Amino acid sequence: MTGQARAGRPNKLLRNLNAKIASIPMILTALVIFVGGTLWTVFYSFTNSKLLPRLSFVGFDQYERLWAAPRWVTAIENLAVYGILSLIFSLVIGFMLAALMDQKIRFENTFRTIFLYPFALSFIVTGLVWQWVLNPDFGIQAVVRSMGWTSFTFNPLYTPEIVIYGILIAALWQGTGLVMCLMLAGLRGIDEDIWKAARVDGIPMWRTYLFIVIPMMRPVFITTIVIIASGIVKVYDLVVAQTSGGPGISSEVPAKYVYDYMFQAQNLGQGFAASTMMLVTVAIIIVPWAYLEFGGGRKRG
Amino acid sequence: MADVGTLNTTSAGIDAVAPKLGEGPSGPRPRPAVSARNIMLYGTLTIAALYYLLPLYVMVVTSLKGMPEIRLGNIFSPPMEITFEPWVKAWAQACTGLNCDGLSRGFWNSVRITVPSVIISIAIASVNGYALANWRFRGSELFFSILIVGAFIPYQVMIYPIVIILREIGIYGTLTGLIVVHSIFGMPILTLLFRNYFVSLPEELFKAARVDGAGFWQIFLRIMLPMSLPIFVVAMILQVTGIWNDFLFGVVFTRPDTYPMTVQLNNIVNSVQGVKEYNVNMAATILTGLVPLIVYFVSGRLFVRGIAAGAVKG
Amino acid sequence: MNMNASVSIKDLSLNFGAVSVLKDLNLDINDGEFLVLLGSSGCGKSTLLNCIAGLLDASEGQIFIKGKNVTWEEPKDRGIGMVFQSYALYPQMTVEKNLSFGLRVAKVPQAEIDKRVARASEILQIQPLLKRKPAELSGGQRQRVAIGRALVRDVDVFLFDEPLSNLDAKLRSELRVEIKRLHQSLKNTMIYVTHDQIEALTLADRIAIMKSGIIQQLDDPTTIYNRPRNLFVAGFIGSPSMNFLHGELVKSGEGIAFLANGVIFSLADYDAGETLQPGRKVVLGVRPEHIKVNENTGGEEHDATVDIEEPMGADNLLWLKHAGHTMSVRVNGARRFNVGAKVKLSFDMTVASVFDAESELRL
Amino acid sequence: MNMNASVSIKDLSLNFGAVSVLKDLNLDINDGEFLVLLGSSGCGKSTLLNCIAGLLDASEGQIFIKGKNVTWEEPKDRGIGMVFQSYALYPQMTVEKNLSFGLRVAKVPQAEIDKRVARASEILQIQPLLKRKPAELSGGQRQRVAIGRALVRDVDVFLFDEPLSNLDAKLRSELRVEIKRLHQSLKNTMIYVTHDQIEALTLADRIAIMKSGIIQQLDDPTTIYNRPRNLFVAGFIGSPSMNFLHGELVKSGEGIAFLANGVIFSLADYDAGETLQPGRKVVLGVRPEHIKVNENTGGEEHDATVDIEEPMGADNLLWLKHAGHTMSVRVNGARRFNVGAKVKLSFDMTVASVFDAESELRL
Amino acid sequence: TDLEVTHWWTSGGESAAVAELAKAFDATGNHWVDGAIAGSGGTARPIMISRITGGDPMGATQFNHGRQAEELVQAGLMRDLTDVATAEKWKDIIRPSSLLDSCTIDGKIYCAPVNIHSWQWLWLSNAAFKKAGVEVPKNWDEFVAAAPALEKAGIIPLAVGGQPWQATGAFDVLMVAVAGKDTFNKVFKDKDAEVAAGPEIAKVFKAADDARRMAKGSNVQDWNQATNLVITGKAGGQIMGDWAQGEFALAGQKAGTDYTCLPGLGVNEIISTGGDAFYFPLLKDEEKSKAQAVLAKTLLDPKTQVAFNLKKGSLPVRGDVDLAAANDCMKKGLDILAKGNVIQGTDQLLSADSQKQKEDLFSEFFANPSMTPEDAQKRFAGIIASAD
Ligand SMILES: Nc1ncnc2c1ncn2[C@@H]1O[C@H](COP(=O)(O)OP(=O)(O)OP(=O)(O)O)[C@@H](O)[C@H]1O
Ligand SMILES: Nc1ncnc2c1ncn2[C@@H]1O[C@H](COP(=O)(O)OP(=O)(O)OP(=O)(O)O)[C@@H](O)[C@H]1O
Ligand SMILES: [Mg+2]
Ligand SMILES: [Mg+2]
Repeated sequence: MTGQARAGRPNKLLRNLNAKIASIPMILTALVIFVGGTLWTVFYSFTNSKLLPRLSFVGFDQYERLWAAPRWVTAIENLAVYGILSLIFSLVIGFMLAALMDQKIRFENTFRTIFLYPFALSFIVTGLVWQWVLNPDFGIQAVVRSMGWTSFTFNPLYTPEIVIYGILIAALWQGTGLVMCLMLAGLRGIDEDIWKAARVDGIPMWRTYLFIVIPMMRPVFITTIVIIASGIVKVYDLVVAQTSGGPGISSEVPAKYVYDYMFQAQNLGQGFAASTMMLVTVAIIIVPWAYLEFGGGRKRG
Repeated sequence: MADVGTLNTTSAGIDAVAPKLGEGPSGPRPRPAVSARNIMLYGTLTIAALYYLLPLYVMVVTSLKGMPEIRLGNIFSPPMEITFEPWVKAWAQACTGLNCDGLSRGFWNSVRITVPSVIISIAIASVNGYALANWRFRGSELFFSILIVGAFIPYQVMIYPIVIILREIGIYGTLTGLIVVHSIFGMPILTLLFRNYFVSLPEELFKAARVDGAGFWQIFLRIMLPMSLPIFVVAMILQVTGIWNDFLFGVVFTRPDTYPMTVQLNNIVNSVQGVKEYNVNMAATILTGLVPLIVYFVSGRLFVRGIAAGAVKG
Repeated sequence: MNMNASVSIKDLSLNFGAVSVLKDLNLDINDGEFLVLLGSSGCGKSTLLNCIAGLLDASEGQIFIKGKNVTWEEPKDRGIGMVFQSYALYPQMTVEKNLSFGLRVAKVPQAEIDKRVARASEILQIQPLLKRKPAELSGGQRQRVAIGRALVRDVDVFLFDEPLSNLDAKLRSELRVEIKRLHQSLKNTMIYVTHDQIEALTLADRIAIMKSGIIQQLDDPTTIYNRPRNLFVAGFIGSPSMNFLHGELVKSGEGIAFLANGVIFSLADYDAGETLQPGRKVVLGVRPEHIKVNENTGGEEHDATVDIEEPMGADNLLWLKHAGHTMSVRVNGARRFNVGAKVKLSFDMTVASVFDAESELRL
Repeated sequence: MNMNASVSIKDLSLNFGAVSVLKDLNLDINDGEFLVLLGSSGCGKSTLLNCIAGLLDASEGQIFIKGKNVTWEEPKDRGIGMVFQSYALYPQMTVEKNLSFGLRVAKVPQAEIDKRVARASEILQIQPLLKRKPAELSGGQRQRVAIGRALVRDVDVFLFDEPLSNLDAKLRSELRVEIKRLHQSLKNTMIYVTHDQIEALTLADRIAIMKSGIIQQLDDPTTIYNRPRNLFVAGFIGSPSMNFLHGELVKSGEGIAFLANGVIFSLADYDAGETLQPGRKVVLGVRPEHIKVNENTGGEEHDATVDIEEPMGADNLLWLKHAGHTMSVRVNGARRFNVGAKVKLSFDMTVASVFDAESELRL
Repeated sequence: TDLEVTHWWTSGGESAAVAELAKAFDATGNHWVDGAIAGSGGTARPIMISRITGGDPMGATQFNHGRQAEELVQAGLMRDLTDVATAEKWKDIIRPSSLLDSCTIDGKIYCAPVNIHSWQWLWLSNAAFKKAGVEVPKNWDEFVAAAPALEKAGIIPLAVGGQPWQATGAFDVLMVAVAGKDTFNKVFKDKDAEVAAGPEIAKVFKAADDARRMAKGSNVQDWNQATNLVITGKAGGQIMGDWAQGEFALAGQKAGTDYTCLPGLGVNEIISTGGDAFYFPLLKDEEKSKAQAVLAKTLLDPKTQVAFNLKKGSLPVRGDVDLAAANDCMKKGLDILAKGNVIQGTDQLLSADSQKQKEDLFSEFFANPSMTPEDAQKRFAGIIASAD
């Protein structure tokens, strides 16, 4: 009897067939574009392909050249400085704005719209606007000087040592609104009773935020950090629009190096090697996180 | 019952002898309208708001000035004489090479690119998110993890392989190709949003629908979709702004007669004819950002709600 | 104002915008008393408790704690400790840190902190948990820690907001006993919000039953149970609810009687006095355990049919059809009946209640 | 396999990855039977129910409904209806649409749909709600609609997953009665998951008590309550729990007796036969209502002290100290004791249980 | 037939010049679809290349002739123009012949050169020097000497835009001027790293160091904005190719009176003969292929050459055209060309990859005063050593 009953067991592959069919675009994207494209890139980074991909292997030559190139090193340094600072500042500013917005204030909608609107603008637009505002001959420096402080100097975009901060200002302007939104959503999700308990315990507001609320918002922070970090690694348009990597090479970033060498220098091999290095960096940051969040047997919710 | 007197007097309307209030504070704590706290609070917010508004102000003001006035130098001073000529020029006259029809052409191209791309990428991602949340199959989480890691890959890395793939399929340079590209790169973050949102919906709803006999598509279309407005708004906003603002794909995967507005903007801003016409550039910049800005202003409130529903839970 | 009272509330009103949640409320709570605020969801219990704690500002009125007007004081200065339904533990701190955080912020000397934490964790038997984080605790353990957090504050008044609602039935009854024991040993004032009448009946020295922001009755549990002041209280307390029969008073033989659907119940044993006049429309309330089935207690007997039987282990709950009403009757768990069986009921009128149909007050 | 069974489960196992949730489970449910799956949180009740419904795929084993192997059928083809704890109503549809959704999906003719919806809404008395959306309904009304949705499917087997857990106590007992009535009138098979023992005892024809994916006892409520098969079942059922005394069997006078902490309980009235041998380590279980206080029932009397008193209206729960144990005893609500009072206990051994200390099985 | 032509000529003078090409092509009954991509070759080339490799080629596209399109030709993506060239006798008319050589791969001709651009010019603002109260310099050394006076008058001595190719170009110009033609060829043609590390080049770096000092304060990106600084007298001079002339012309300035041009920086009158050329991707469409041939022919038509180059400020690729309308500077250029004092442009000598590395080096050098000429030279020699 059991034998006859077991005969009814359908093919495993056909179960959830619709779901599988519907997921084909995702599977294809994941496998062909992301995995395939990545492997392809890594593979060709060991060749000396120029304008067109060519199968002439040169071992690690491209990598040696990459790490010997001052521009790449500068780009990596810039990315580190920009990345760390923009992570810190956007979290701090975003959180502080969210905390202020969470005080049952009037005009909340107005303030929120003001903080969020730059996010609607492209990096190209952001870069142009800030290039303009920071321009020493027209922008803030000129205006302050014309008001009498003639020795006032604020010229980040043409000062190699601080140009990256000029880019940071624009990036924060564009991105903190979203961070604030995420944080606000997180704050609104905190159990009201926690606040009450802290008040009964006589814990001052700032300590409640610092020691109780922020640790409780860990998931929100993780989501936010992931979103910011993925943007940081990709930063390109903003630099191109604001400084084109200048003055000199002082605001170069890795993504721009990749692009320039792949397309302008017509040295695909070098570009691929640089992208591979970026991928490796990303992987080191992301894979452990992705594993914790989505692998590791953690299920719904 | 000794304390019958202290019993709440209004309870049933008997003996309404209101006890006298004691000395001292009574009623709500006094809260002055102008307290130190409020000054700090609104002061900080206002200063922050000024920082965020400043560039917009500069853009608008500059775009309304004539070039002579701009040369005088103060970018913050309001225009002495308002002129809309820069706007007209940016929209209809600015030149790139031989084409002197300003942004107007790019605008319609952007519309033609954005509308189908947004619809298709959201359609694909929402189905993905739904399948991942409710119909997990062997390997689905793996594909999803790949997708998420893919969100971090710099676009430049992927351009070359994608050019090759699109060439092989034969849709390189077509609108279809661009839509495919936008759908691909929109997929990771949108899928994440939709997945998290659908996961946060009660699973029992899905089970009930299955018991009721609804299949994959019926559940999606008739049960899940009607409940997903907030997350669709978020996805829509993200995609509209993302695709509208895209420059790289627009320039790599289209041809000049279908260039989107951002490429046109870049062309106008970078095609310097003698001196930079900052007023025209600013007007062009505002015009380019107008569509996503309007989308934000109109649906900002839903955006925050949707973010709370889709992004923060993880 | 009762100068003896530990907590005293005077003419307290509270509105959220246009919605009035508490209305001219007066309440004196004695020193060392265990007062339970009981009422259904949304009646304003938590709101009242938050007012006492200082977490909400009163719209009108005053609050005194230990004779001191604290209406405008900060929560921490009121000498209260509070326990929440959701525990509200600080999730990233160990139990020990959770207990001591408020003290450290208040700059209490470390030795004193240690002493108090040790004492609280001993009382609540959570010493083995001190190094764990809340996520590693079960619900009951969490709630113990939450109580501990109030305990270390060494205060006169404890406020509990449905502390047991998130626990399952078994844990709930265990912790109920512990809280009772805690009160017996600490002897401080406790104000306890719940919508679970078993908790209210078992824990309270006095129960304040609330409805829409108004206290309906404030009495000790026995009085509340046996002599409910009005129909609402009578129906609210007791599970299953008191059986209500709508009818009128009539004269019968030696005295007054109750007539409903043509059936007469003698009220000779009911102790009420002059208020029972024939012709008055009234509601008769009899608790399920005050009806006997097939046992002659000497009074009248009424015919009924078993509709549903609900065996609950120790008890057996019968739903009977009697003269057009459905009645619930509680019998011993060992006695079983078949659905549809004909039975005889006899009512114990000495512990019944009669309410005026109009004013809904007990007569 | 019982060919008569309405639902029959054969050797069912289910793993989530490495975690085994159900282990070789066998269960036959008779036609028209009301079976309750009872167990604490996480024991696998919902998982089993979902397997029966086809919402989870079994790792091993088979499921038969009405004699047909449905192990690989889609939920809709199994002839089941299901009601969920969270109601799971489609929020954007009216009640009417909610009820008819499944029928519309199955392309049932409109006339038939109308008929079935009318019938279900009449049975559940939700006709006035048909045009409303779920958000406009109270919890009880929502759950009624959810039951209605199962009802219109016209199926043989109803599955309930803790349908009443989200309701407050009062509504819960009301709906419990309604479900019981529904079963009495429809007479179809019902499988009902709960962790509330009152629901289990009152509703079930048979109760299956589960622990970690294994059925511990499958019996009618009376047997489960009075003759629990093992210590777990004994402790799980009954509120407050059965009192357990750890000790050993000794010879005493005319027969066997139980000795714990130097106190002897005669087991002369206990009905067990040969299995009671002197020297065996056992656990004696006595339910709180089977201990009498200050009432001589003719047997031995034991001294005890009142530790805590919990008046619960109809009953009064006493926690007593007796020979080093704490015992709970249930007495009539009208009898009150002072804390610290000395009392005499007498145990009703005819309804007590003796368990082997090692195997934990009832002797 | 419609033919899409992509190019990066978007500045004022450039687009005026392109308009001439379009006009001439439209006159043949075809239609020039303009595909201008702003932002210099660096932005535009990748787009062109991805379109060609992506299988969506345009009808024709601008490249700097030289090695930029080499691989595309090798991959068979480009159309062979030999038939057109033979019919039109390009071999005979194009001068210097090195231009056509750059278009020739394996004996086949793949591009149509349209102009000669020379880099070796110093443009000076007469007004600026007047204001500073010094003579308009006649060569580089005088210019360097005049710098302090200019600075005192609040004028930037040398305008250099931020785009990397400007700094590189300026260095190459300095090299020809300071070290001479032979050294230039040894370094870039023969890739002789030893020479690159030698004393001759050290002198060039010395000069570049001067240039760097003089360039401080030019906060502009685009070359034409830098030119504009000269036009408006805010800067003293600019090292820039002859295309700068177009901007002066557009601003209505006259060579000699308003501005001064010094070919070869007034030191070594040599010009390089780089330039622009049009390449024609292989198309499937017969009609379009025909139109390509027509366009190729039109580009080299004498009338088109004159009209285009006058607007563009560059020199025509054929020696047989009449340039009576040419201005002072252009005539100077034509003279040098006639004398044969020419070198090949670096675009023709170096791969794009080496060019890019050079750009990285010099844009860093010009922006970063703390980088010593010695260090820079060391790196320069390294690039030459690995160049191909
Ligand atoms: N912040 C608020 N704004 C407006 N209305 C409120 C607010 N807080 C509570 N209310 C309303 O006040 C009433 C009383 O709420 P409260 O929380 O005191 O009820 P409760 O008796 O504690 O109920 P529960 O048993 O559900 O906790 C409710 O009707 C509620 O809707
Ligand atoms: N999708 C899943 N993946 C892994 N483990 C699961 C999953 N669903 C349930 N479990 C585990 O299976 C066990 C049984 O779960 P189930 O939901 O059946 O319990 P339950 O008896 O219904 O509990 P409750 O009374 O809380 O509803 C639990 O230990 C749970 O952690
Ligand atoms: Mg409450
Ligand atoms: Mg469950």
